[in-house]
Amino acid sequence: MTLHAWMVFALTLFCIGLYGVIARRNLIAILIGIELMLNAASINVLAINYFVSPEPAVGQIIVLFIIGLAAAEAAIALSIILGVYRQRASIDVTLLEELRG
Amino acid sequence: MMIGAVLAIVLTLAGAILAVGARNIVHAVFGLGICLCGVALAFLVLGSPFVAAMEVLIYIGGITVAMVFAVMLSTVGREEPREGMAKRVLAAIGALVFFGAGVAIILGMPEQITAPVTPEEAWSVEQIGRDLLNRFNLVFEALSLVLLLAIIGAITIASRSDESHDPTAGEGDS
Amino acid sequence: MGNLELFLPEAMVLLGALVAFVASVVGLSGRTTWIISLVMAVLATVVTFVYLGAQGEPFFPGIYRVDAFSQILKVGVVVGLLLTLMMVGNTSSIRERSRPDIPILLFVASFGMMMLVSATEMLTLYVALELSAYGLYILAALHRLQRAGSEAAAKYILYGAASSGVTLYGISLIFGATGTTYLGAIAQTPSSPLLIAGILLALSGILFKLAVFPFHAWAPDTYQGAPHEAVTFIATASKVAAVGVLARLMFLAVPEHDTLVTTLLVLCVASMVIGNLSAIAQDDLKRLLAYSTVAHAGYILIGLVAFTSLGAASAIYYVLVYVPIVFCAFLVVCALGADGSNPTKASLAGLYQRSPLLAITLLVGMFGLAGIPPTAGFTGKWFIFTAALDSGMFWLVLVGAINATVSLYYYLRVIKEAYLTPPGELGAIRLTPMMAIAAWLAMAMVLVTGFYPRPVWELAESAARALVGG
Amino acid sequence: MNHELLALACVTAPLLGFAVALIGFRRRHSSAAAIVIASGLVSLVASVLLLITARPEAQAFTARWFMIEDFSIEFGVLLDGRTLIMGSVVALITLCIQVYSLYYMASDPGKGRFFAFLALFEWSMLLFVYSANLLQMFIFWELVGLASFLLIGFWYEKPSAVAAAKKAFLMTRVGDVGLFIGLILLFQTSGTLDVLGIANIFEPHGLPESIAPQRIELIAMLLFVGVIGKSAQFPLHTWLPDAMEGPTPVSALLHSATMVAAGVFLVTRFHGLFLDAPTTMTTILWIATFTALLSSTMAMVAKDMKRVLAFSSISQLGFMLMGLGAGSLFAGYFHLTTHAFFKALLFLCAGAYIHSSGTNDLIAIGRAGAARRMKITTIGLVVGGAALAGIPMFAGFFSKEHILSALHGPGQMIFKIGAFGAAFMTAYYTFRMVFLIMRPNPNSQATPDEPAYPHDDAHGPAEPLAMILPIIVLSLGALVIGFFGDKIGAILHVEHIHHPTIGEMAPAVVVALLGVVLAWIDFGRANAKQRGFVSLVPAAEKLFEKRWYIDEIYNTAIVRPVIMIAKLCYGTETRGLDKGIDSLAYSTAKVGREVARGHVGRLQLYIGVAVVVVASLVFYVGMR
Repeated sequence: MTLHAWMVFALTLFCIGLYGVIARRNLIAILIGIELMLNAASINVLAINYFVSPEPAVGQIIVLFIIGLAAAEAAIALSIILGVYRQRASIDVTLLEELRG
Repeated sequence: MMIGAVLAIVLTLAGAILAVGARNIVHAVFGLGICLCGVALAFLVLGSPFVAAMEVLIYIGGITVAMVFAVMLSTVGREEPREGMAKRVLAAIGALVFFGAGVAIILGMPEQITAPVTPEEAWSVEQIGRDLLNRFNLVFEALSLVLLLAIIGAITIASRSDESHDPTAGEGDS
Repeated sequence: MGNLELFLPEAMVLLGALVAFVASVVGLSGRTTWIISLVMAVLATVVTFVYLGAQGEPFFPGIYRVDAFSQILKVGVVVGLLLTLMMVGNTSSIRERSRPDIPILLFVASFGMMMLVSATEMLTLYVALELSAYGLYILAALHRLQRAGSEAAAKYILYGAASSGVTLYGISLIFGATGTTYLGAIAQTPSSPLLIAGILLALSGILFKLAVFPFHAWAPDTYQGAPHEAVTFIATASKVAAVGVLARLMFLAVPEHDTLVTTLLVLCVASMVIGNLSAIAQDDLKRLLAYSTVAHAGYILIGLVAFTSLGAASAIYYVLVYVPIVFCAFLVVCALGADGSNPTKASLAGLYQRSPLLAITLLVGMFGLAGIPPTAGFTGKWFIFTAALDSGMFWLVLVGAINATVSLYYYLRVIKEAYLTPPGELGAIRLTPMMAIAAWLAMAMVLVTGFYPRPVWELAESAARALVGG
Repeated sequence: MNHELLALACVTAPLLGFAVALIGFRRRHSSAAAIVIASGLVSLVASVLLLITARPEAQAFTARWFMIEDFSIEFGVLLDGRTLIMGSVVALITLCIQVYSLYYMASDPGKGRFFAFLALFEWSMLLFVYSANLLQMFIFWELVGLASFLLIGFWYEKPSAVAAAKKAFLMTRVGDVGLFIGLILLFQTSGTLDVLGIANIFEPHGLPESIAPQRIELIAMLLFVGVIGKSAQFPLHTWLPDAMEGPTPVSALLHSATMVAAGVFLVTRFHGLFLDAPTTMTTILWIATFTALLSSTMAMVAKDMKRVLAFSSISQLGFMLMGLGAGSLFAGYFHLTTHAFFKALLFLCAGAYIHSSGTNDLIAIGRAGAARRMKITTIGLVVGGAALAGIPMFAGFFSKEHILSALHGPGQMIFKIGAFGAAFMTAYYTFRMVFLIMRPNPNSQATPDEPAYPHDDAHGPAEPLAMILPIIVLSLGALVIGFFGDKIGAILHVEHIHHPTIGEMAPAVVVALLGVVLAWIDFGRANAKQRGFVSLVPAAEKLFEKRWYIDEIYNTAIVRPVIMIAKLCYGTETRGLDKGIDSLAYSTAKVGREVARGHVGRLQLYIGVAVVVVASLVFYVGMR
């Protein structure tokens, strides 16, 4: 496995996540897509860390922080999504089109 | 090593495809779980068992579980209607253009060596701990603040407010 | 470990968050919490002003830089915080039960923003970016009218999280190209497509914060649906921080790469045109201001893409004076939308008779946004256009000037409603004393810097020197 | 005499008046008025003292405003011939108008606010005129626009006033974009913002080697775009007649010494620069001549008294620009000065009539017997009219003579002919107005558009002192200012003023008198039809009189086409041209609606578009 292969792998994961963010109707599914994007970046960082970084600890720390931030983000996003559900009895993104123009 | 890497890639991509493809949201969360296992495996292969463990603990043990709860509180078991064709095409175009651009750039990189050059101890958990408390102490504190903020925020937002039945609250209905 | 004293302004804001947290936890009433927070904010503002000339690195070398550039932007952030807090006293558009928590969120987000403008390392920068964003996401979700509020917050956080994912991916590419996370390394690394792509992707998260095309689309929806006070904060302090980090990144990373400069030029023009054109059709005042924000992001980019010390100074000056200007507009929004609803053009009718102070505030705000002398909005545009001409970008100035003329159309329509339409059934508006003080304070800032830009301009110039020099 | 202190007093008094009146005395109207008038008096005394004691060389009192890199930008007051004369004129006329407003606005609920705005207007104009710095100049140029916006829209309950205020502001702003870019380019070219410094670069004839002539042309053209907006020249002239919706004292101020004068003053200020831009000068001549002719034809058919005066302002501004465009600073400046007096006078007279008759309609005012009741006002009207028409020995005559004789260069014959045409029409419509008021004829064919509503005069005199005093002062001014040409020339440092000989004067006098005579025939003489040249083919009895026969020839051969053009222009004015400029705004708004509609509120579309744009950019970057 070369660094190129790892990075293409990460890119693939990122693009799958991107597809999910743009295509899915369910707000939680969109959030899942975002998590995939974050994980893709994590793989990228660790792969680069593994192959090129002079200080391997740094890449690992970055990934740890990404995980922590993702947890916080998911918590807030999920509570907001529940708020949407309470108002509309649905978490379909196509219903979120009242603010427009 | 090679087998581990291939297994990680297969697990991750399969899980990811399930996560974005499944019409049932519970399946999608399940797919995310598989994908994250693959990612953890990939971290192991890439030489950092500590990060892999954290990935399993926080991501699979925390985020995925939280998502399951959210699904259960909202649309559990409901099949969502298929997305519109136009939307899927737009999504596919977006993802593909991005993929193409990314591949072009990655392949343009100079060839790299295929094994780590740095000594083992630099990968150790002690080094991570030292750096966290020394070089990244500010970021470390900031992250704890982020988590505190997330807790406060989640509670504040999710707390049922008497006003949610405010007569004007449904203003958007029409 | 450097001199921790330099961290005092941020520490004061953090202390403010702590005090507000304690006050909220022990169950003090919203009003008491607010007054305590206000005192803390004033203290923090004073301390930030005192540390205006500070210089050094309080933490591990290379992580966090305190210099003229970061300190002046921190002043902008705390002034935005203070003004917003002054208005939060009658947080009418925020849910009753969440009101005691508002100061905490404002303080924590401000802390993130202050970190953001000082960060010189990518991980610090990213964490600060997220820290400042999360507070805003939560604030945006607390609208009393939860139907619109939840939609606005959901759009805001999902758009924001997606763009921060892209940013993170970009950071990982930069990490790959440079091998370290220090921003300073970017300038020393030879240019490669990987590096440029990484910078471009990393910029997207910041352009999102600043609402530059094509990352602007959240702004109108979020501005419309989020609580007035939250939007005020997003439109003031958060813009200062975004401009700060954008300037830092651009001056480190972009000048050598023609393609990036071209890209930013295109985005700058597109933001101005799309923002101004869309604003014309708006009836909702908050939505109108959102599109005007997009246009203003374009004006600020003019200064930055000049890539001179003068250009950076003009952008910094502009965003600093933009805080009180746009605050004037939002003060009127808050006062008019006291029941939580959004003011429209119709609800402005006869404002001159209903509340002369509000009408004058609106006039100052709109003239400031339109760039009409003698407000600071004019001096700001003047500096920006001078800087652009100085770099030989005559066409950009022309586009900017035409855009400013187009924008006049909708700003004046707002003024017209306020001054020239009879009030009809609408009753008089009473302002709380703190709101009135905030209005006078903001107007004084706009007019004084408009007539006498020298002190702020000199600060902006020294900030630009610090930025370009290092 | 300490010049610095005087200058300071002159430019700060109105600001203090404004602030005190607005903040402290919004509801105590009389105190507000008194404060404002006192401040106006201070300004007047200070500027006249400055004018009398002026040193021959220019003086500037400045303080550092701020710095851009190593470049200092100064804020201050520049005292030289051009600013001193204009400053005194502004102060004098504003004071007259403020006194006049004491009675005119006496019963208005917003009197305090009105006086505050008047003071703001005066302050902006004074600091604009005295500006030592380009940036300062632009700021106060805009403030003049802002103050006039506030004053034109003063009666905000009137929708037409609101629309007019907005139109005035928007149209002048269109010009200001050009001006702003021009000023920035000028700054870039000359390397200084200092007005005096720029004058020193351009004042000695001949361009410095280092500056490309095309650049000067560009700058001059852009500056002139601003002048077109401010001084209401074709094609941005349409706001001025509409601006009549404001209170009459405002119109008087707007049309004489402030607002529209600001544009012409800008050209005089940078006349040296304009002299180095021959193409622009020719353009100025064309536009000014065309505007003068166009608006004169319009004035010949208008029935609204203020509108007649508004059209005449446009044409007189055209005259001034013709003089300047022909290369004569003195001619343009002199006409600017004299015009300020007699136009303010005419508007104040019009205001008096309108106040007492309750209508703007010329015919109705005449039939209401205004001329008999208001003798002093009528004398003022005749003096002002004579000055406007260019009757010898009245102010306008002298300045117009200078403009006509300035048009002697090669290829300027056509402009001279145009100027004569405009002068003829000016005399005609001016005296049409005078005769319609002085010699009402209930049996004539003229029909008023609206009836008069005469005031119940039981509670006050027809001609109160507060209204008469300014009229008398300005009448005296209009009578004597024409004789001060040489003095003004000396203050302006114009080396040799070309004094027209009797032979040169004769044609202009003849043309002016011809216009008056024609007006007399049409409107003044007993039993005049008072329909002007518009009268249709007369019935048989008209043919009996030879006189009518001549009228007929006149009508068909000369005047009918002119009237037709006038009607046509008036028609285009209200329909075509106006619509053309409006439609520009509307189409912009329409595009805006479409762009806004693109924001459909669909989160994923937003993200998708952003991703596609970013991915394409990455692609572009990667492929390089």
